[in-house]
Amino acid sequence: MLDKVLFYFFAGIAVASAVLMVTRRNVVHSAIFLITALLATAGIFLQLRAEFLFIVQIILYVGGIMVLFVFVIMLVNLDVALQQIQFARQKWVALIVALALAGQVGVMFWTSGKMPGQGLPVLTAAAAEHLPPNSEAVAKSLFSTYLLPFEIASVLLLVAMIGAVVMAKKRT
Amino acid sequence: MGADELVINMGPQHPSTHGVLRVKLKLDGERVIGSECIIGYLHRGVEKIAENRTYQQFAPYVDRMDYVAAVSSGLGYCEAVEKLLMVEAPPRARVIRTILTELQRIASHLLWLGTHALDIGALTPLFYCFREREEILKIFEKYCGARLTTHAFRIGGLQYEAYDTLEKDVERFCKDFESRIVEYETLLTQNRIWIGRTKGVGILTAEDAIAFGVTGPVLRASGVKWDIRKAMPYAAYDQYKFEIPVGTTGDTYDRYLVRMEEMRQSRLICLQAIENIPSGPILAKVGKVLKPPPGEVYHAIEAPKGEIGYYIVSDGTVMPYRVHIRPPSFINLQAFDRMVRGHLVADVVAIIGTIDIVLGEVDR
Amino acid sequence: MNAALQATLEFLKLYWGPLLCGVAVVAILPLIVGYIVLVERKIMADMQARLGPMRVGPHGLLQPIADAVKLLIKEDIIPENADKLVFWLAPVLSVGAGLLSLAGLAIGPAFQIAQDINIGILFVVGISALGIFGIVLGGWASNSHYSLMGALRSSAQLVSYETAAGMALVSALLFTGTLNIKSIVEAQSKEGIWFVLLAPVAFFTYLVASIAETNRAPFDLPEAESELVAGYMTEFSGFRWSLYFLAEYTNMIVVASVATTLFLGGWLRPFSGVPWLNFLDFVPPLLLSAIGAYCVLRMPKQPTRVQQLFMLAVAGLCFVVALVLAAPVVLPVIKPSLRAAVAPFYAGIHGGFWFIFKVSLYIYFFMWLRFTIPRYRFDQLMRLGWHFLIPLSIINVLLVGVALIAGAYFHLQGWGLLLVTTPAAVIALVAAFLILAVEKEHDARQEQTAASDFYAG
Amino acid sequence: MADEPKEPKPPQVPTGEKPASSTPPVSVPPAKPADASAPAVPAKPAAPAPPKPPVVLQTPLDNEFVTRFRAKFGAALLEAMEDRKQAILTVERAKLVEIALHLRDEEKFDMLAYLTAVDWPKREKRFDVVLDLYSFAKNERLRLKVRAADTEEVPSVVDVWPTSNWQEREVFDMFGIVFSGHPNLKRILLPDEWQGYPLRKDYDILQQDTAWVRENLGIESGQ
Repeated sequence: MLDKVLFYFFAGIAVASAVLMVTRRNVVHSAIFLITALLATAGIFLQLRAEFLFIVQIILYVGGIMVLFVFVIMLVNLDVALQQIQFARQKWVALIVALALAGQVGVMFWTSGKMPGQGLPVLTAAAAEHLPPNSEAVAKSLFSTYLLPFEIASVLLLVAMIGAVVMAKKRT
Repeated sequence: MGADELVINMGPQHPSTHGVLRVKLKLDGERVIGSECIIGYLHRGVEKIAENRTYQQFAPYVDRMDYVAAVSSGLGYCEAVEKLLMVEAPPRARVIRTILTELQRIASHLLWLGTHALDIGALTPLFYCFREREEILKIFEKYCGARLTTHAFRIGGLQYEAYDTLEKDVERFCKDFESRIVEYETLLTQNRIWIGRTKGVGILTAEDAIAFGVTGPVLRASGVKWDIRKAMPYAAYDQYKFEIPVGTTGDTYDRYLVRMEEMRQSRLICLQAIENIPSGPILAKVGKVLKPPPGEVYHAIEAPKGEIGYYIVSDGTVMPYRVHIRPPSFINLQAFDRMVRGHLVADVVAIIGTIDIVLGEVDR
Repeated sequence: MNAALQATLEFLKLYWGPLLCGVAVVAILPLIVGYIVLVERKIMADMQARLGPMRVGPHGLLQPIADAVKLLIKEDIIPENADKLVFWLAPVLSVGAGLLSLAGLAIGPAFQIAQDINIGILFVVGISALGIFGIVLGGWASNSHYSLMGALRSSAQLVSYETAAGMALVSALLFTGTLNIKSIVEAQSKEGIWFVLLAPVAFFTYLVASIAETNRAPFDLPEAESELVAGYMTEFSGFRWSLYFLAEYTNMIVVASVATTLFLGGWLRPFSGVPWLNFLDFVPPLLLSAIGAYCVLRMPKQPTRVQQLFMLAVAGLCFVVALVLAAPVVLPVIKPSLRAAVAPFYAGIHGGFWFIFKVSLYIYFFMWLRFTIPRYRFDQLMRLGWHFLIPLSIINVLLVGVALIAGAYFHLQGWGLLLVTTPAAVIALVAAFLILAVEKEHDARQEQTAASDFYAG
Repeated sequence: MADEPKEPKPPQVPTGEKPASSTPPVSVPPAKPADASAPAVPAKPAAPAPPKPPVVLQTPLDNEFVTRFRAKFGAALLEAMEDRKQAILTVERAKLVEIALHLRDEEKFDMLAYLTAVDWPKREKRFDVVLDLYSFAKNERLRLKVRAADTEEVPSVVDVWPTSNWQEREVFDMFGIVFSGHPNLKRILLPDEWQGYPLRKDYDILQQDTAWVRENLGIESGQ
C-alpha cells in the first residue's frame, strides 16, 4: 500500500517535472525541474529498496552533474537563449523520436501480455531483511559478471575526460 | 567560455572601500581589466571655506580631512602659516609637536593595518590594533581633550602646555608597543596565506610611483628612499635618529613591511624625544590677529599617508586668499588603476587597503 | 477506507519515532545553531581581547533568542528584478538539505533518526551536498553581480573539494568495509584504535576539504564580506538570510559529525577498550559539575536579580546533566549488581556526550582557524584543491590500500596496524611535500603571469 | 627586515629648503645653485594692492639655473621670482609642455607635487595655474606658473606627469580652466550637473543653495 502510494507519488513528480523541464523558457527553471525529476527517480529507487542506486543517483547526477550544468548555465548569456524560439527545427525530429519511444513501450506492453489496467508490471520491492546490503551486491555484479563492460565504460570516460582537458587547454 | 565583460560597482556602500569611494570595475570573469574611481561623495569644499575664514579659524577644518591623522594635517597647516608669517615655533613646541605627530603616525598605521588585514580576511589584528590605538587616543585626549579631530597645535606653537605625565604616558606606551608589533607580525608576516595574498599584488615600480606623484609609504615601498622628515626636516626631526625603511618590489607585501617598520621607527623617535623636552615658551609671538605679508608659500610634511602640503596665498588680509591642499590620499589613489589591472577582484580590496586612503582627504 | 486507516496506523506505529525526532530536530536545531553562534562570538571576542555579547542575559546568554526575534520581525525584502520563485526556494533548499542529512547521523549508539541505513555515510554526504543548489540558485535569483559571483565561486569550490573529501572518506572506509554508520564506529571499537591514527593524512585532507565545503574561513570566498559584500546572500534579508545561516551551521555540524564518526571514534570514549582507563568515565560529570560550580560562583557578581536567577538556572541545568551522566558510572560502584542494568544507559548517555564533545572540538577548530588566518584568494583556493589536496588524497587512498593488504598479510590487528599505516602516512607526507615543491617551482616560473581563469575550466 | 636602510641618508644633499619654517623675515637668500626664486605671485600686475607694503618679500631671482633656463627658453620665461626662499618661475602658456619636459628630463624635476590654480579676477589674465615640482636628485622644489585668461586653454601636462590627470580635472572642476589635450576632462569632485566653478572668486557660495531651494521648494531661500 505504502509502496504504491510512494511509487505513484514519485512517478508523478518525475513525469510532471520532466514535462515542465522541456516547456520552461527560463533555462534555470528547466534545470531546477530536471533536478526535481532526477530526485524523484532517486525516490523510486529508494522505494524499490535500492538505496545504493538512490544515493548514487543523488551524488552523481544531482550533486555532481547538475551542479556543473547550473554552473555553466549561469555563465552563458541567458538573455540570448530566452529570445530564441525554441524547438524551431527540432520539432519534427523530436516528434519522430517520441513516437518511436511510445512504440517501444507499447510493444513491451503487448509482448508482456498485460495491457494497462490489467496490472502494470510494477516492480514490487523485496522486503529489506531478505536483501543483502545492496552496495555489496552492486559491487559484486560490477566486478564479476559485468567486469568487462564496466572497464570499457571506465576507459571510455577516461578518454572523454582527457579529450576534454586537451581541448580546453589548446584553446587558451 | 567567451567571458562577457561584467561591470561591477564597488561602493560607495561597500564594506571595504574605506568610506564612500566608488570603484567601477570592468571584469573578465574575476579578472579586472579596467577600473574607474568615482570620488567626491564627501566633498565639503574645504578650500572654498578657507577663503572665508581667518587663518586661525580655518585650522580646525584641516583636522576633518584626514580624520584618522588629524594631528599631522594640523601640523602641516600650522607650519605652513608660520612659514607665511615668517615666525618659528619655539623648541619646546616643536619637540612636543614631533611626539604627537609620531604618535599619530603610529595610530594611523595601526588603523591601516587593522582594516587592511580585515580586508584580506584576517579578523583578529583589527582588534589588537585598536587596543593600541586606544592608548594613543587616550594620550591625545589627556593632552587636548579630543581624540580624533584634535586641533592640537596652534599657529606659532602649541595650544596647550603638555600635561604632567605626558612623558611617562608616552614612554609606557612605547615600552608596551614593542612587543605588540611582534604580536601583529606573528599573525601576519610569515603567514603563507598572507604572503600569498600580498606578494606580487599591486606592484608599483619606482618610475610609476614618481610619475603618479605617489608619496609616503607607498613610494618608499617602491624603493624610493624619500621621506620629507629627512629631506626637508620640519618640527624637530633634525634632532632625532631614525631610519627610512624602503621596499624593493613595490608590492602590497612591501608596503606592509614598510609601514610596520615605520611604526617601529616612530616609536624610536618618540622615545628619543621624551628624553629631553626643552623647557621654555610654547608659543611664538604671533599676535591675536594674523595678517601675513602678501606672498605665497608651499609647505609640506610627511603625514602617515604621504606628503600633505599646503599652498597658501596671502594678500595681506586676515583671511587667506587661496589655500590649496595637496592631499596624499587623493594623489596616491590615482595609481590605483595602474596597480589593479590584471588582478582578481579579491586583490582589488587588498590594493585599496594598501594605498591607505581616507575619503575625507580624497574628497576634501 | 478502513484499510487505509489501518495502513496509516501501521505506518505511524512503525515510524512515529523518526517522525518525532524529525520534528524535534527541526524545532531544536535553530536554537542549537543560535548557541553555536553565541559561542563562536564569545570565542572570537576572547581571542580578540574583548568581551563579546554581554547585554542580553548574563554574559549574553540570551543573545541568540534576541537575534532570532530580530531576524523574524525584520522586513522581508525581495529585490524587484529577482526571480521570485527561485529566490523563495533557494534558502529552503539549503536548509532542507542540511536538516535531512542530519537524519543519517548516529549520536551515540541509541540516537539515530534513520536507523541503520546501510549506505549511511554516503547518505549524509550526498544529501548535504545538495545544499549547494540553495546557494547557487539563490545567488542567481538575486539578479545581482555580487550574488552571482558568490554563487559561482561557491559551486566551483564545492565541486573541487568534494572530490578530495570523498577520497579522504574512502581511505577511512577501507578499514571498515561498510558504509553503515554504526558499523563504522563499532569497527573502531573492535580495532581499539581510531582511524585518525591509522589514516592521519586522510583526516587532514578531510579537515581541509570540509572547511572549504562549508564555506568557512579561510575558504569563505563565496561570502567574503570584504570582496563580495556577502556573496550569494547579499540580497537576502531577515528570515531568509537566517535560513542560509542556519544551513551553514547545520553543515558544519554535519561535516564535524562525519569526521567524528569516521576518524574520531564516533561516540566512543577515548581508549574505550582499555579497562584501567575506565576512570575517564568520570570526566564528563565532573566537567559539567565544574561548569555549574563556576556559574554559581559568578552568580553574586551579576548586576540584576533576573540575571542572577538565570545564572543559577544555568548552573542547575549543568548539575542535572552532570547527575544524569554520573548515574550510570557511579551506581555500579555503589552497587555492582546494577552494572548490567545501567549498561545501555551508560552507552547511550556517555556515547552522546563524547560524540557531542568531539563534534564541538572539531567546530572549535573551525572557529579558531577563522579568527587566526587571512582568506585565500579564489585562484589560490582552486590551486590548493586541484593541485594539492586531490593528488594527495588519491595517493593516500592507494597507500592506505597497500597498507591494508600488507596488514592482512602479516595478520596485524588494532594498534598493530600502525606498523603498516604509519609508513604509508609518511610516504603520503613525502608526496605532499614533493607536490608543494613542484608547485613552488611552478610558481617561480610564472611569477608575473597572473593565475589562470578557473571559470574557463 | 630586508628593506631596512642602513643609513638615514636623504636622497641627496638636503639643500634647497632647509628646516621649512625657519626663514628669517626679510632676506635675499644666497640661493643655492639651482634655487630659482622670484618675486611673489599674489601681488602681481593688477594685484589687489597689499594694504601697506611693509617689506617686499618677492625679489627677482637670478642664479645659475635661471640663467640656464633663460638661455634655453628666452622669452618664454616671463618672470623669475623668489618668495620666502621659494623659487617661482612664470612661463609662457603655449610653451608649458615643452618646458615641463625639459624640467623633468634635463633638470631632474621628476615629480609633480601638485597642480592647482589661483583666481585673480581683476587681472587681465585672471588665472594662475600653479605647478609645484620636486626633484629627488637635488632635493629642491620649483614652482611653475602659467597665466591664462578666462577663455584660454592651458596645455595639459598629463603626458609629462600622469599625476596631473586628476589634478587638472579638479582645477577644471573648481575653476573651469580647460586643459587642452587632457584625456578625460570632466568634473571629478562635484557632480556632473553642477553649475559654475566654486573656487572662482566671483562664485557666490549661496548660489547652488538658493537655486536648489527655488527649484525644489518653490520659495526664496532665506539665507
